[in-house]
Amino acid sequence: MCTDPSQLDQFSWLACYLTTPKHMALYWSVGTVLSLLAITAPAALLFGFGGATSARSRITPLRWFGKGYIAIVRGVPDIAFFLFFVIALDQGFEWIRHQVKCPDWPDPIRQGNDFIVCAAAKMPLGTAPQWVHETYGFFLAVLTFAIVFGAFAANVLYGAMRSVPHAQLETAAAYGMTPRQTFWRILVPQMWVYALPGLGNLWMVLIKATPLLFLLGVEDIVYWARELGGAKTARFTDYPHADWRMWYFFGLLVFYLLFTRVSEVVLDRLMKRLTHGQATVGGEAQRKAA
Amino acid sequence: MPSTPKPTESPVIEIRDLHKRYGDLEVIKGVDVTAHRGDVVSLIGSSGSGKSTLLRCANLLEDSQKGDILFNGEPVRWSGHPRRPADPSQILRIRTNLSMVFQQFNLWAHMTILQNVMEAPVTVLGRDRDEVEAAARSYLDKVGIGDKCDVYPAQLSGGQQQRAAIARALCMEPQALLFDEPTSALDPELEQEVVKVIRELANEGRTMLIVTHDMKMAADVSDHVIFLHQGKIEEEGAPDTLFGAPKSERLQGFLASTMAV
Amino acid sequence: MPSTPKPTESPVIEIRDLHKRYGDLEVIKGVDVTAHRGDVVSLIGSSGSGKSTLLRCANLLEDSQKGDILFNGEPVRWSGHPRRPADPSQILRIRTNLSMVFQQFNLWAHMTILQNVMEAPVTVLGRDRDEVEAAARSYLDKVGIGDKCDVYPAQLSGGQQQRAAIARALCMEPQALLFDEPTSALDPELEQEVVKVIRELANEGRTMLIVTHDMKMAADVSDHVIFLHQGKIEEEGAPDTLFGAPKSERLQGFLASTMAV
Amino acid sequence: HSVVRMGTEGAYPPYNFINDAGQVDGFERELGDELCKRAELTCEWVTNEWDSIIPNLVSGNYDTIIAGMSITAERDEVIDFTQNYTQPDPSAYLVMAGNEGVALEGAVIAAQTNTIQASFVAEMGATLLEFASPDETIAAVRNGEADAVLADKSFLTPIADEGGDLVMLEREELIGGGVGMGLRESDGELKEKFNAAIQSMKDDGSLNTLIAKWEIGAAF
Amino acid sequence: MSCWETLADYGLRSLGYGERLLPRDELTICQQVVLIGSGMLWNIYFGVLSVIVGFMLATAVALGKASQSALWRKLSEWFIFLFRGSPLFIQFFFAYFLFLSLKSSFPAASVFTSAWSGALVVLILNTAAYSGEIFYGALMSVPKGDIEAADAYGFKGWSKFRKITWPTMLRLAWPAYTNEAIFLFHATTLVFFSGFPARQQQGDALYYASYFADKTFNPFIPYPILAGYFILLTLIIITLFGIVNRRLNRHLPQNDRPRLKLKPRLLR
Ligand SMILES: Nc1ncnc2c1ncn2[C@@H]1O[C@H](COP(=O)(O)OP(=O)(O)OP(=O)(O)O)[C@@H](O)[C@H]1O
Ligand SMILES: Nc1ncnc2c1ncn2[C@@H]1O[C@H](COP(=O)(O)OP(=O)(O)OP(=O)(O)O)[C@@H](O)[C@H]1O
Ligand SMILES: [Mg+2]
Ligand SMILES: [Mg+2]
Repeated sequence: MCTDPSQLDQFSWLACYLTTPKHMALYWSVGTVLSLLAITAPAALLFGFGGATSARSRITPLRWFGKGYIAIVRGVPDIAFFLFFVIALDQGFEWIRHQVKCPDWPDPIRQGNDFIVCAAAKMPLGTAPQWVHETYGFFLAVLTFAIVFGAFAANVLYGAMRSVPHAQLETAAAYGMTPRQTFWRILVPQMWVYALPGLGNLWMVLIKATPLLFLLGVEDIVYWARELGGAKTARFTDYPHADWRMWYFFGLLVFYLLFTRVSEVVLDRLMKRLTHGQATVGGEAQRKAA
Repeated sequence: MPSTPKPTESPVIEIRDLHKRYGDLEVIKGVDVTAHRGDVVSLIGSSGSGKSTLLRCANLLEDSQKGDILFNGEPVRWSGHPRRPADPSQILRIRTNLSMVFQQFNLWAHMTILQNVMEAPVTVLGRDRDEVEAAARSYLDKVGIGDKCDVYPAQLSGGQQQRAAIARALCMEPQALLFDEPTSALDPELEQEVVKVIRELANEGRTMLIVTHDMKMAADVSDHVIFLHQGKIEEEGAPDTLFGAPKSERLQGFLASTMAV
Repeated sequence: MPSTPKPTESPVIEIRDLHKRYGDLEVIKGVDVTAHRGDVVSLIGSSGSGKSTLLRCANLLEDSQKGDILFNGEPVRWSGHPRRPADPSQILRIRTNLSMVFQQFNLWAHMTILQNVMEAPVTVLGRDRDEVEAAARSYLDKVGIGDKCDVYPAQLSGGQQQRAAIARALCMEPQALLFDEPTSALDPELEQEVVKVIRELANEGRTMLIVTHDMKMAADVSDHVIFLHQGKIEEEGAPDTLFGAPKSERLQGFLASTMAV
Repeated sequence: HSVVRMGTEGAYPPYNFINDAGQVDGFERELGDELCKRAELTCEWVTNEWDSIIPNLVSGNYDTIIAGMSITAERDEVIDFTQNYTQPDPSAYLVMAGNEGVALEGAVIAAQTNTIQASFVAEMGATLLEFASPDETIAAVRNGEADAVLADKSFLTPIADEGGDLVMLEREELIGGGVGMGLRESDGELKEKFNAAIQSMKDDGSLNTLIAKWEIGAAF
Repeated sequence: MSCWETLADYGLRSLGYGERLLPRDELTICQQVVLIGSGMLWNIYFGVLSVIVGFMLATAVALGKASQSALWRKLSEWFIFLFRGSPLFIQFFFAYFLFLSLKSSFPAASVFTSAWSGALVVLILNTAAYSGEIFYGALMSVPKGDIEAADAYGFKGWSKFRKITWPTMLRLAWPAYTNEAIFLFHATTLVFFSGFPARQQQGDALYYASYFADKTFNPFIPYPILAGYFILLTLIIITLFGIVNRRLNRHLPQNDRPRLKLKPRLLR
């Protein structure tokens, strides 16, 4: 029924338009973005936790590594990072595989501008179907996001660990807890109250960073919104229209706002649970409201 | 007095010529304390004389600059400059045998009262969770806050927090206990309860160092009383002689106000 | 006893049938307190009986559910459901005439001791900075920590913090003072100092509500003693009669332990 | 090469764009598929953002660029090109109807960031206004931020043809060379295969048919 | 051409001084370093101004969100929600359109269609929302004892905030706020990347970095140069904010604080 759009009335035109395969790709990319976030967030938290713990480690090289990671990665704007890091990361992986799989390869890897590894070392293999390439791209994107946001998370957690009142840790020491036990039983549980606002902010920033996904070769919602919203002449589409980016971006705005709202509600609940019964203004407000 | 020191046994806690300063402020200026098994030693002295600091040094929470600290005859090993305890496993061994009740209680804010009491025995001593819970509840009952097991420290009155802190220390069932003004927030009735508990503990053979402002309590429970003044021991002795016939002028003045009322 | 209430003057603090609950837990169950100009009223009672809560309600830091609170005869106006004080300017007027020493001191951690004491008179009362500084230093001297003016609260011993908190309250030179266990961290000598200060204040015509666990102090300074038990007034009266011939069984039991020692 | 991956941008009609079905479409899609058939290769299409299209080629993420890329000396230093498959496409100006008389040298001219047109405008001395996407350059003329936009003629033609408020100026600039396929310099074998295929299409006229069909410009 | 000459020619290129045209061919590393550095001036301009103005606005927003008045609370909540809830580039997109349409009705508003003012407004509002939320969170973690004592001594309104709440709030918020300031400086790279048009090839550091990446087809030189500049900038921010942090934490006992004397910390 959608074969000749010029014959359709307003509503069915819209219905047809919004269900073109190209729009389906837009809807599909929502899922891509959500799953990226779902995987990246815990991964970044893990990187952050590792970074923060090594930054306060007593082993000097580990501490330097942790602090260097936090300072350097945090120092670079994410766009700049994405513009060259993924290619470097990809080349790094292929280089390692090349060393392992083709140890007696005669040609140099760098030939002029070209970066050439043996066919067996390609990531993914040249014969792999398209979805493998896409999955690999997605994996690289997750890794890059996790490295970048892990540095910020590390900084937040590092600060939170230092916010826990000293008396609380001292008491644990007095009761014979090892530094390790003190860390896991007292410091880590108490630090969340101090860390959550910072982590919450970071999550909000992470959500807003997903439009950068396209720089990493993943076709995200913003890419499709730009693509679909741009002015279309009748020559290349059955559904010509003027510059509709306003509408598509408005849709994106709604999507991001809704998503933020949901995140806020969840974070709020978490914070409520964490401040419950604590001797702070927040805990007090909660008590007075009850 | 429950037990007499046996000279063959080395003292549980021994502090020799301890010195401690905060920056330029010398707070402890050469103090010796000896406490044998089952001994109750009270520290009295005016505010700011260094009593809390002494307890915190004994527990190795503060690094001291000079002097020795021995547990069961084993001296704490130091290293570095400024010196710090050298052997983490030694510190740990000492601390698990030594529980402290802090002047400001320092309950862990993110745990309920029951969790506060159970935490160390379970994680540090590795005791069975169910057994510890039963013990914890009985200690909380003993100090009269058995009904407050599941609330957070911030929801307790001052005296209730102090009692929770005492229960937490007791539940470790340690060889020695350090009490920093354990009855400051308690009414006379509860204070009597605490005194009773201290006597029981002494009978069980536990050693105690108690900082207190309550001369009656000091007279009542101690085997030995130490009067600290500006970081030095001004006078010490059995409670009877110390309170009955104080020699130093400072102590006479200090005690005068107690009697005055 | 320094001053006798003049019936023509309305009481400085009057609390009528006050009720307060935390969630389901009813903590104050109908309490009446009256204190005239120059009166010293002591609140005694076991830990958790609601003494601190009562002081905090008097100061409007906690919202109560029922009953009236009057200052100089002027009732606090309430509104809303659950009720809250209706008139911010009234709250302010009341609080600037009413200083409190908290059980946990609550010194402002980011200010030095001197700043802690000077802050409210300068910013709230708008008094001259230099005058206030002189006054603050003299109050700090009076409580014996004149040498600690420029350190932060975390660097003080417990007793020193408590004295700083007292100096902070005094420096407001208010009509009435609320003391929550003002001598809990103090040795007997300093306690005597505080008793002296309280007497002076009463002579100057200031009204005081004092929560204390120290029966001697209560007997010594008060015009009127109130024995709280589980959120109710179990018995009240002049200190001589209350301590000399307690009528209620609970009070007899409570006092027994004081005498026992 | 078992599979040849063809990298394109997918945002540059009529050369390449994403059609309603979400597939790569356009002149180069048809051309590419035909070339692969003639060279007996299996081909796969991938899209990549313009800014990193060359770095990703040399890094081996795909094997050719077929994305309306003009053959320039700068590019030729980094990658190799096949022979051109279009004639050089002139650039044209688009202005508001009624504003055809504008003096271009003193005007504000919009162009897409980092394109040959942008450099050209900077050099000719007009005030350059750079936007991230071609759509925005057109919008800038509509809302008066810029007097004219300079872009490839084949990109502007369909817009001017709509018969709306925008018209194309007579004046054209010959900036770019012809368009060719980009390949890694180390990939001489593949380059020869595509060169041969392009030559065969030029010879039998099928390339001209395609150029006419998509209104790319002059025929060979 | 020596590197000094390059500096003289292109050092202020981003502001419109020096050579009119950008270098075209035989691009040297020196040219890249100088021009990208020149672009940093814009990033610093945007960052510094929006940190300063945003800080004040954020304080107001945090207070608004904690306020008793439903009107202020709702206003602040919506403000925070709107700006924290949407990506910056969408904000730039809509702001640009808004300023364009304002221009047609009020010609005076036409300044806002240029990046130096229009993007600045967006950045200020954006950081005010993020920092406002951070400050609000810190406000809620202030120990209740401090506030109670202030209440009990009759502090109210501004003086209570200024003297008691604010210093502690700042202390608690500072680590997160430092992060936000860094984010903000990073966000300035979006101004020309996907927001406002660049005029006469006067852009920020990322603008020049991508110019070079496009000319040389080698992302591994200009972007790391850009990264180097930003790491430097970030270290400066961290140092400055660290000084403030030390001042905010000066009341903590020595052993709660980092031991600066024993191990000099170059990094954090
Ligand atoms: N924030 C709170 N939430 C819930 N319950 C509370 C809270 N504060 C106090 N309570 C409870 O209210 C009761 C009275 O507390 P209050 O602090 O008034 O006691 P108190 O008489 O001052 O005792 P103490 O002498 O130990 O200080 C106690 O049982 C306590 O557990
Ligand atoms: N962290 C610190 N930094 C600097 N000085 C300190 C610190 N802690 C304590 N002091 C000082 O050390 C001295 C002894 O303090 P300590 O806490 O040992 O006194 P105390 O005898 O326990 O007094 P109180 O009976 O008041 O608790 C005091 O003058 C105090 O000001
Ligand atoms: Mg002490
Ligand atoms: Mg109390």
